[in-house]
Amino acid sequence: MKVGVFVCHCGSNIEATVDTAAVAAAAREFPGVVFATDTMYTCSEPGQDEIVNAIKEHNLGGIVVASCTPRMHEQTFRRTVERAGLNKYLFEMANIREHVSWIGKDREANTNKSVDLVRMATEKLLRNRPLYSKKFDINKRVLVIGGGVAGIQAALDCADGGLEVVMVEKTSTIGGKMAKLDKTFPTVDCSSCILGPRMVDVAQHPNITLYAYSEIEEINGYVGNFEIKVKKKATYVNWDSCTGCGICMEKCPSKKATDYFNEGIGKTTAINIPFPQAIPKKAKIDPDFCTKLTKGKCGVCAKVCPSGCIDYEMQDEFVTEKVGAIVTATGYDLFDWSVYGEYGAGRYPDVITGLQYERMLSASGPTGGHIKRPSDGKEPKNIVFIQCVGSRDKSVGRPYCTGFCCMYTAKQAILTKDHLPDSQSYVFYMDIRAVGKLYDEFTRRAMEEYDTKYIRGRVSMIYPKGEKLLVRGADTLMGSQVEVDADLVVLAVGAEASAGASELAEKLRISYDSYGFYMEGHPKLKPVETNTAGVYLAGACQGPKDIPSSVAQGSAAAAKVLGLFSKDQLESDPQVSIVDIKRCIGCGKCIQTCPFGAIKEMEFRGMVKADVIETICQGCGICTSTCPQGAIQLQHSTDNQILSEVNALCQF
Amino acid sequence: MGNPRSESNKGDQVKFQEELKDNIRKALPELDVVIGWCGSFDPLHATPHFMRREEDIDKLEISPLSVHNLATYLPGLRGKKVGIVVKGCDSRSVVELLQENLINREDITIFGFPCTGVVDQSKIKKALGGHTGNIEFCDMSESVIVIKSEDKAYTLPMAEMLADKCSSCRYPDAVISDYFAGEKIGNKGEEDADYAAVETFENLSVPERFGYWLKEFDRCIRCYACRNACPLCVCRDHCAAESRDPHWLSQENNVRDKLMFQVIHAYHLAGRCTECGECQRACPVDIPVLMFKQKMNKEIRDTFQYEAGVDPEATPPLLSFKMKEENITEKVW
Amino acid sequence: MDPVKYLKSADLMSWLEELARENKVFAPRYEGDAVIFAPFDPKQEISIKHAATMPPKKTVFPQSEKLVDFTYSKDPENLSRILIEAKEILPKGTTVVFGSRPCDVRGFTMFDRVYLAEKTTDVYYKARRENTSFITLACEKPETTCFCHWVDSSPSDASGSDVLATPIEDGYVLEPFSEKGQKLLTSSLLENGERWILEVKDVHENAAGFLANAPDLSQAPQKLLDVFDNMEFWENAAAKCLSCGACTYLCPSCYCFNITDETTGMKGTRFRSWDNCMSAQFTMEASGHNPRPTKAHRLKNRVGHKFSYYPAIHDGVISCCGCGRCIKSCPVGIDIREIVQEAINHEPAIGKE
Amino acid sequence: MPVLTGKELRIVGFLCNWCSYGGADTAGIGRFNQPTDLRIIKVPCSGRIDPLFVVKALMNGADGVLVSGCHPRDCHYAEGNFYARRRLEIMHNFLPIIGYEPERFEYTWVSASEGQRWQQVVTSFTEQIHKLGPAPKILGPEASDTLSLMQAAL
Amino acid sequence: MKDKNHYLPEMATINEVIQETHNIMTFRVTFNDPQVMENFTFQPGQVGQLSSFGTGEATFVINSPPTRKDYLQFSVMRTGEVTSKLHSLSEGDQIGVRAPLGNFFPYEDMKGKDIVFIGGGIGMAPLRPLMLYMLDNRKDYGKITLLYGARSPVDMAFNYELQSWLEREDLETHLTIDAKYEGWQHTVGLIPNVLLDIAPSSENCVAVTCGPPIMIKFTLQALEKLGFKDEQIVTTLEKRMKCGVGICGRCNIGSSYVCMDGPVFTAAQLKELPNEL
Repeated sequence: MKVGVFVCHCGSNIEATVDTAAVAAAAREFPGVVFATDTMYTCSEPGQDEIVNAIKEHNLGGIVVASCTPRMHEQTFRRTVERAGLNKYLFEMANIREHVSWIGKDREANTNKSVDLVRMATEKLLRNRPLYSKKFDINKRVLVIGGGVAGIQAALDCADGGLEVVMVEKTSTIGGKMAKLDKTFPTVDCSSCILGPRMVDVAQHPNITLYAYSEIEEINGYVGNFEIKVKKKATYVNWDSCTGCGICMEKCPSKKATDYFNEGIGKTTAINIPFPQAIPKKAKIDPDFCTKLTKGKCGVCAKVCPSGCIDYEMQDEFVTEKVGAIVTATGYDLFDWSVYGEYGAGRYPDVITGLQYERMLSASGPTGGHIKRPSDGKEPKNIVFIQCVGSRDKSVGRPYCTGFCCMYTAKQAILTKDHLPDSQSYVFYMDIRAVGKLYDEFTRRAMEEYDTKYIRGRVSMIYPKGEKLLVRGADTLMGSQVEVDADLVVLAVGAEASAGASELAEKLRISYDSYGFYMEGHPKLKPVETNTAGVYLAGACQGPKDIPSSVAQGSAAAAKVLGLFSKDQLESDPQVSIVDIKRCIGCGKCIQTCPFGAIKEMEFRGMVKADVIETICQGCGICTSTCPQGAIQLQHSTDNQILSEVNALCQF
Repeated sequence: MGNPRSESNKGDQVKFQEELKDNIRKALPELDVVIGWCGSFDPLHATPHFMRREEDIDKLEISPLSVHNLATYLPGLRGKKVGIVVKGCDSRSVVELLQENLINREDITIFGFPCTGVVDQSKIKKALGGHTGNIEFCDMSESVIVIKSEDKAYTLPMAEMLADKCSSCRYPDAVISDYFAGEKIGNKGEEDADYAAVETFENLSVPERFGYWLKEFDRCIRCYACRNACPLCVCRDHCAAESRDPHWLSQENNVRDKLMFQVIHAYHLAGRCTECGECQRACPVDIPVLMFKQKMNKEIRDTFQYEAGVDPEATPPLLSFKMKEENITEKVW
Repeated sequence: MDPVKYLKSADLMSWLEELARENKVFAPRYEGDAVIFAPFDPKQEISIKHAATMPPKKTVFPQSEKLVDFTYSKDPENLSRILIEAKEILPKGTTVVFGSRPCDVRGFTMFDRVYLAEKTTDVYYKARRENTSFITLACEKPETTCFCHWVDSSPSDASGSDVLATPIEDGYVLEPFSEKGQKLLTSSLLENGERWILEVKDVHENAAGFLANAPDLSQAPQKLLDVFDNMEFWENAAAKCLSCGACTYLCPSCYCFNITDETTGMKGTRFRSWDNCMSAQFTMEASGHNPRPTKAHRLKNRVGHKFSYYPAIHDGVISCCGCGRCIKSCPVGIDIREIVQEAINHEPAIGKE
Repeated sequence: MPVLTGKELRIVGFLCNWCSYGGADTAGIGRFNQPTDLRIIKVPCSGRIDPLFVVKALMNGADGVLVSGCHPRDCHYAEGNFYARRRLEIMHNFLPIIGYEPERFEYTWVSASEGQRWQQVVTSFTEQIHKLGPAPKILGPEASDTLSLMQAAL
Repeated sequence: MKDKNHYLPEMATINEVIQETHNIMTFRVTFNDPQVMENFTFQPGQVGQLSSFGTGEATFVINSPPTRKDYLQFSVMRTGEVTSKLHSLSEGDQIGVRAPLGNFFPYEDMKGKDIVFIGGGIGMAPLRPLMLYMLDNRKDYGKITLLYGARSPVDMAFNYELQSWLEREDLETHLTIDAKYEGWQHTVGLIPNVLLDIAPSSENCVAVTCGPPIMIKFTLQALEKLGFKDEQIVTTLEKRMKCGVGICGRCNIGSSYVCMDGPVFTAAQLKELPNEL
């Protein structure tokens, strides 16, 4: 292979501390190099043209560019060499900017190091092979996991774009956290008024199939061709015939079931429809509380149901759906704040979460929109809001900022004043984070127009004092101790990854951070992609998010899916593993360790061999480092390529 | 199998051998071959014995000379119905091969017996003044080996002639078998393996350790007997040692490549090696190549509490992981 | 010929030291538990009581040797124009090997017929062979695995050697067998040894007397061809073979080699290294086809080569010197004597080809 | 090109493409000064790194080897660094038996955003290697020095 | 006199590279030393070892006719490390050549006889020098028939000269491919079957054949059916070779060394050898 080497000055970014001409001169001595030069800006149009011309003039078979990081311009230059008729994998980069010129000023050492890096890149390039993508058909259906606002947005955008959508929601209604909110900041819009119609759209959209009260059991396949096994959990109610009339709920004698929708404020019946606007509006039996299911006695609902849809024998059911892309919108859960002993660890009924307070504020909630102390039903006068409960707190393993608590607390303080004009709200906070359009103005209104007392400091203790709760904290601005006699304490509990997020991630083969939030493809440039092709993220599953951000991500994920499906066929990344059938002994170690299930056994002349499914292989190379005899090689990162790089550096 | 067993037990040896032969006789009609040991070119050596016909069984001899780990032959006989006579340590190799799906359990018939240890030929050679080329007579009891060589008689204590692996054996009985002849001695797998020798070596200075290997491997002839005798070197004809793609090693006679090969061997055996010691026994120039594998096993044990060759259903630690590794303390920068 | 010389045992080390002044001297010594031919070091004891673990094959046929050094260079005017300079690397200097055994050195006579053939002389081998002298020790007592007498040799065979040293009481009688050998026997440490000639004969005869009767191998070449297609025979013979290279690399007469290139940057070397016909790679073709796909095929070739193919083109000389190392050092105790005898005694089954 | 005599030692880095290579980029973008000894080989994932590459580098004359991947749970390929952690840990602890100081090889995790951490890692690893000095060379011009040093020790 | 170093290749320059098929390339090379070039002679069927220094050597038949004095031609099918490396070379590149090695086709003994060439795939390469030699000495030989087959038209080497062979009056050329292919105007069928269709007379005829082992096996059967005796069939073998001078020990079949006693054998000679192809 005749190799051309281009050493970039990057203006003075590199040239200032690397003698690029000397690097080019040294490169001329390397095996294979027939042309080497230094250029001002290799990535510029004239710079790229120079590469194209050199390829033609010197009949080059491969190119090394020594410049910035390949994370910046590898794609650019691959297109350049492709333009000159070379396969785009006959290209290597040496990073002499981020890894050399920018991290030290010793020109001699930098030049010397650059020469090494170019030698290494050249040795690797000499072992590069042209790689070709394979095309494969795609199934233009999309799975949306989670029916919160992000999932709804993604589903509707996709469906409107003409795609068939399968939505899987684990609870018996879609709507997610937003459906539980009374109002939204900073406009104080009615949450269910703006979300409700979108939920109805989901139910009515001809392109959307909704599986509520269902979970993902298994995911197989790869971008374009996933196969999903959905578990439809037993509802004990035949949803095909259930009309949602609610008679069963009225007659059900077991009225002590946990009301999950209302965050445990109040109780509900064992057979229930979570809330009047639920989508789908279907009843389901909570088997933990139904006496027919627990004790075999009762059966009232079956008797009263006009459509005869009660079925106590119902079992979980599995359905298989084939899709080409997946949007994950599994949202978040509230942090379990009972770890905080200083807040009573859950022992005081009048210390509640912000979300419970939302349900209390909501006209359709368990209190009919009246603010009442859970302990005695009395209207509170002094209400203390505590910020950063399970946020920005290393001691409970939650060092991150949930981001939206400051805003909902301000909103709740405002609503409190609306509901109870005589009340006084106190907010203990650390910092006010109100970055967003009209957000800061909103918190100001809470303070200034609604007379909410903001106290910068942490609460050190809450303890009961008669009927009230004594809230003791510090006011760090005043430098004094503060005590408030509170009737009700509302904790701004932070968000954490939803329960089961990591298990789902493993099924999706996507990665997640140490808190269980899903990892985006790139923190800046790929906010809704994951590292598994065809799997996208929307909403708070990627990290705590407020409604507009969740919606934006839902739309962004939808746009990604629509973009992906704009082609009839996809091209696979050819940097995948390949099995040398002659060397494979069929021990299966690669199959065992492949995180993607991309290697399968096959028969070859009566012997077992490994076989890579190119479209599933993600190119991590775990198989290559696992195979003792090197029979499976990750193309573009083969053992011989890495060994040649090692040898280029280490020659005694 | 350092268990000192009384002289009166010698009769047992004869008895279980007969029982073993009966077992093989019973099974042979259903099998293509049964592998055991028989006498070899002199009274001090045994050799693997492939029994295909009934009369072959008569030649079977189990003794402290039955050093070879016959599990090495199993992957090459895949597809055939094979019987194999195993010492406790050999049976662990069988377990490993089963674990890695390199043999089919239903094709293998395992004959176990209570093993009281095998000899280390190099110890005998030393005891005989460095020469075992003219052995005229050899008889073994539980406690002694009587050898006549060059018209001189030697009575050597068996305990001192046993292979190192035997003096600290924790698995004298096959861990897996279809037939077991004789009384089981009792496995002690729960006890820790003994790595005192490795630890002693590790206490040497860096140049001493490095220098030791440079010197030892200088005489390596790269015959790869260590590899080919290893029951778990299953790459066989496709070993990285001789391949050009991947090109890990040159064919030049240099210590670097010889040493590198031993590291490759040890690493590829990490979590798989049962320390049967065949690598070292097979070495025609007596290089102590087992130590690398022992060190690897020591690390595997300390880090993952894992021991190879006891559970056919287990996953070797380097082919699995835990999100949280209790025994890995990462460097703090 | 110059007269026979005598060397006192006590003077042996001094004599070797003398020889080491002009030559590179190899003598057997303990390395670990193995006895290896190593560069003579007066500070280290030599071990010559018994045959060494390894023959001194490497002194003439190194485990690996450079054949060609090559250098790539570029025309500075046109970097595409690459010049390659390939330089042969011929060995230099003279070597004396002390303490080899008759079988060890007779192995080189098997090499000679091949490597010194008129039209295809191997210059590397020739350079070493001509400049290496062997002072061979006659064996006093053959080992269980010895069978030199099967292959027309004896414990005192001097073929290939330059000096035959026979140990007698308190010393060695040194008989020159070549000009090179004569030159080695000029030291003042040596005295005339004519008077020991009868003792020497005794030692030789005594040693030979230890060996049992040798079987007749004259039928071996044909018999081995007869069983060529009898794969069952070879599969049984090779059943316990591990396909390692212990037998071939320890064999004084195994001479096969491999040629491989290694490069670093613009420089590289073409090496010749010992190769092992028992390994599958030996005949593996790039296409994946292998004419000797199993260890049975390969063992057949090894035995066949020594006892049939080689004799067929080299006047019936069996290419085995009977040192027995392949038996002694085989990790699984394969005995080539048994295989040859079984082939000779093999009666083709009726009805079979 | 040889290392700059007296100034640098030969340190090879194996970095995963997604996290640590990006972390090293971030350090560069932040102009975080680092010693110049290290040369980085980019691999897709720390799981791609056969620990034998580490030994190969040492045996070919490297004085130190540094491996860095994504933090556990952050692997781009979900599991690669979990495998890597086990394998590299074992090799790290194995090295002493050959006669290499285990400190010649370290592995760690650096995310794409942790430029400062990368600087810290490179700086302290380079110091660590300089403290150890050059590794013994088995081949090449310095091999005979090694041999005599080793022989003296025996 | 100093002995010749048989392992030291003669340096040569690649003059021309012809991409024959997707995996076959033909190299025309000239020795750098004009003296060597001028004195170089070889016989059809002899082989040479091509060296890519740093990668290694591989054996190929010299497939230019011995009558061409200005270059040597080798056709290389990409199968392994060395052939892949050779495929990356281009005009002006240097390679090492050790040639000629081995024996050659007994063309003298074939004089006055009819000749049938049967080549499959890359197996056409060894036949080419002999055929061209015979065409250059046309009057010495009887009827010459060529049957050349490949998997498909794109796998057919020497494409550029096939037309001229077809057009020659003194050569009967049959081309065949294994399976139907659009635009193919010649025979479709496996070589042994096509051979039976052509049915050349075995009378005073020699068949020269080379190709993959499976083709050879069935071609030999077909020739037998057509009445060819073993002595009338000549083939050329391929084995892994290293030294090329009968020393290194891997290319032997019994006591014959393919590098020295071959590569050309008659079917009769092959039957004498142990059965180990």
